[in-house]
Amino acid sequence: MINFWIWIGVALTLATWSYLWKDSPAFRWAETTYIAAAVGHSFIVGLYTLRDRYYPIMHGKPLLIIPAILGYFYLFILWRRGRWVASYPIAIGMGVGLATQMSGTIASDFIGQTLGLISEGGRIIGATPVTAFTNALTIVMTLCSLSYFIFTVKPRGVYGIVYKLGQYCLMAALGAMAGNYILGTGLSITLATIRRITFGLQGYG
Amino acid sequence: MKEEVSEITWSKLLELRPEWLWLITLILIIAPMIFPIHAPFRINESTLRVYEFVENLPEGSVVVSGGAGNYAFMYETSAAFIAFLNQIKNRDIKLIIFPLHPDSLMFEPWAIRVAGFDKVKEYGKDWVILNYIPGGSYITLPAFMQDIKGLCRTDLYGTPLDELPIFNNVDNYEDIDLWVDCGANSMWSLVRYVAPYHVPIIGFVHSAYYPMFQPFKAAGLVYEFTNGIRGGAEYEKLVGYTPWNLGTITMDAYNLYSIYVLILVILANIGTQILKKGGCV
Amino acid sequence: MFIKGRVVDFVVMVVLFVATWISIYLAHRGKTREIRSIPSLTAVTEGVKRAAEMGRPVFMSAGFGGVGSATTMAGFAMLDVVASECARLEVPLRTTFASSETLGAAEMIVAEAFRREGRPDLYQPGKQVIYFSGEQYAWVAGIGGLMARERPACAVYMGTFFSEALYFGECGARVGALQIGGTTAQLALPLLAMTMDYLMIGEEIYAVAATITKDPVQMGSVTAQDIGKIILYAISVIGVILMLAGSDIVVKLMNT
Amino acid sequence: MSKVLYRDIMPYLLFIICFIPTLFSYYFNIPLLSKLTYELRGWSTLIGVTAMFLGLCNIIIYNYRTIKERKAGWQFGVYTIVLVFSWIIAGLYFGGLASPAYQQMYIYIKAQCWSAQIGLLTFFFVSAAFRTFRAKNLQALVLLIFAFIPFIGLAPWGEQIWPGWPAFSSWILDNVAMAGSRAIVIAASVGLVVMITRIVLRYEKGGLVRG
Repeated sequence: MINFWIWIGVALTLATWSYLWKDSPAFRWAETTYIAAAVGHSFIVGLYTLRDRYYPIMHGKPLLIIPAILGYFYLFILWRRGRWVASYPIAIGMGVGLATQMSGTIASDFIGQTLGLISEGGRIIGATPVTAFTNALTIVMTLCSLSYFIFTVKPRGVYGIVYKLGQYCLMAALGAMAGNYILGTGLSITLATIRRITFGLQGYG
Repeated sequence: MKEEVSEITWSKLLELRPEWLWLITLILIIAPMIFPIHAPFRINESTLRVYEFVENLPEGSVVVSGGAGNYAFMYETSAAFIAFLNQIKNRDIKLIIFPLHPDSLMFEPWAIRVAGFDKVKEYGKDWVILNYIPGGSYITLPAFMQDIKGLCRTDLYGTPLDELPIFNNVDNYEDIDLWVDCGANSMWSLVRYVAPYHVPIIGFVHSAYYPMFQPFKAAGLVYEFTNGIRGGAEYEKLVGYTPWNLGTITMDAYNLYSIYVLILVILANIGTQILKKGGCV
Repeated sequence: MFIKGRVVDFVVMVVLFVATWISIYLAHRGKTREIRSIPSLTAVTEGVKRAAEMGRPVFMSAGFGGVGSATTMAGFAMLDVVASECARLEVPLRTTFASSETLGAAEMIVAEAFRREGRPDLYQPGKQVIYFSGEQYAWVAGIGGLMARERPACAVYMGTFFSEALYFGECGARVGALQIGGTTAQLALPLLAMTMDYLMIGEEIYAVAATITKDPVQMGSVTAQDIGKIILYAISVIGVILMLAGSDIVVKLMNT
Repeated sequence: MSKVLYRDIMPYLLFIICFIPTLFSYYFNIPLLSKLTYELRGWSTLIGVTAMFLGLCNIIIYNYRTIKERKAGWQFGVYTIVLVFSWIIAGLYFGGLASPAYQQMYIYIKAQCWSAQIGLLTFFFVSAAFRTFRAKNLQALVLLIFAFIPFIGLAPWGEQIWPGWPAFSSWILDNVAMAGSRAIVIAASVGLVVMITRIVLRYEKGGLVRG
């Protein structure tokens, strides 16, 4: 029995990788299988979650009936004249989500990162030459990069030089992140995919 | 004339269809599986600390494997996790699996099978898998730390926890000696809701998250992390052979793959410079 | 009344809010500053025109984020622009979203854009906006197949992306699409930098509509963004100088 | 008039009613507000989960249209619809996520597809590196040089040719890359706040359109 499943896995893997040669019915089979499986799985998880979420309606929290109904308003999108009804659930999702994101972003990104930048200034005087240089470099590079994002000032004169430097700093940062990423996740997963098949064929897993 | 020919060759090379590059890549990936090179690599300080911590756990300790969010099937971290299972499998260490995401219900039993853990250990006595409890980790984790039986009531297969011998001496955070997390995105909630109870945490995390999580270690909230698949390979080397052995294979492939990419980029740059001189680009 | 440590947060929020309001108000009265050109932004309209000439569809994605994410909102603003252009030039539009919530909002945006351009007949639910499940890589696989089969002439990516940015970039490059990408996600930016023809880095995606539409609201809010950054610049420089002088008053102040 | 009320004003008011308490409960210590926010979070989660029905409808409509218009590969439309429903029925029949049969299905179909798909990234990296890392101008040269420092630092042979390479690459990541990404993050946070303000002031629609 276990081998039957393994062979399905082998077929799906080969079909997916056939995309590298060209788009073929085999890839389309793997693609639609994956999409259907993902939709089915998330639907099952969703059903179980809904069961747990609907439970309090009958047990002490009758107000939850409002979002329970509002959720189904999404389906009005499919009806041309009643499409506007769907903006009610969207409004709730947007309101809660955007407010959470706004307060969180100000705290962590605006205040937190600025504080990080400033506190690096405290590690220059009295530190070892290497640390002092590192921190000074980081501060200068951050400020230069930041100037790239000012839109309403024409890059001329001294500001023009800072702006140009900022571009190079951003390129260096993006390059370093890309280089760090190339040897990251992808390769180990490709290997694991093959490994799991060979492993399964040996009778494990 | 000769220069023109070389320019044509170079421009052909630069326009090479990616399919050929991908074919060579596939060969380079499969080759080390068949002919393992076992290229040398050094063992990082953090992996060594993880290994020694687990090695020094007293007999009869209780380990909780909690976390493993929806990234659980990212195999980058599972090499280290399986090596960890191999390390504890021949010792009297109890394992409680507490999934924080529905997908880890699929991952953890699989990892247990691959490590051969279930063949050595007895279910219910030495290890147990609990059910996934919806509601978000900000509710379930504090409840779990306070009262395990009160939160979970049954295991994954519906057996009441009181009937399982493993829970005779395990009630709350005081009985947990180590918390391991295979995955990445659950670390934020672990730091917030598990670390305050002074339970040591070890994380098998992605290399992308490894630098991001260093502040947690510095603050003493987490004991140690392993760094992605590289950490997995180092762990495997420390534990010895594991049946899965993904990390070691990956290190070989890393060598070939990185040299290959380096050669490609050097070729591409030589070509670009030659064509630039010829005025083609 | 204030939660400890969140006073400055609140002040920052209020300052940015008021700055935005005032600059939009001033922009309505004609008081705007000129915006430096961002080449990637004009490329969008060029791309749609190119698709119309080649008779191939336009692909647009606003990423993996949910409906409560501002990056997705920036993507929606872009979707509005792209959908109107497509409706005007009768170019087929394909757009996909990874969450069913954003899918709903996207359907509404596309429907309204088509209605506004006088082509409500071209819009049908499930035709322009396609759902390939909420799982990240199933969605990506669907897009990979869609790209290979429909061969879009122009592909626009704006919103939250992760490692799939590379996947899209390579699929698009293979079918010869003009690719324009922008995101604020740190994970996806280097990958977009590797594969896109035009790249919008971070904040540029919030200024996108300004240079395309030139309407006072957008121009005013770009001014407000700059005011915010100049304040921040000033705080940082003063803070660092004071730090060098041995005083951490700015850090203490910001922690209140 | 009533049309405008129901279609434009009411959704906007609902948005504000959800937005203001959630935002203010972060800054102010008012028990009523935090209780309200807690409830609203639960509401929005519930609505988000319920939206899956729309996703299901959309995927059926899309495939139904493919079948009806007999587009190329319409057979796959039939296959998708059948597989979605049989997956759901099988999952419920087997008894949900915990059942071993369902776990088999999950691991050998869904997880296998997942890892095969994400494995394609390995290949795409090669072609993207080949295409992009060409020093056409000074900016591309900077990108190239800085990409290869961490790249070699991560490869196991990097530390064999120079033992200091891993430390050097992590220095680059911790400082150069961090400086750039910090600038991106700070600037983006300003843009984000302005964007949300625009939606709150109703200068921008976001998702709140009439359709």
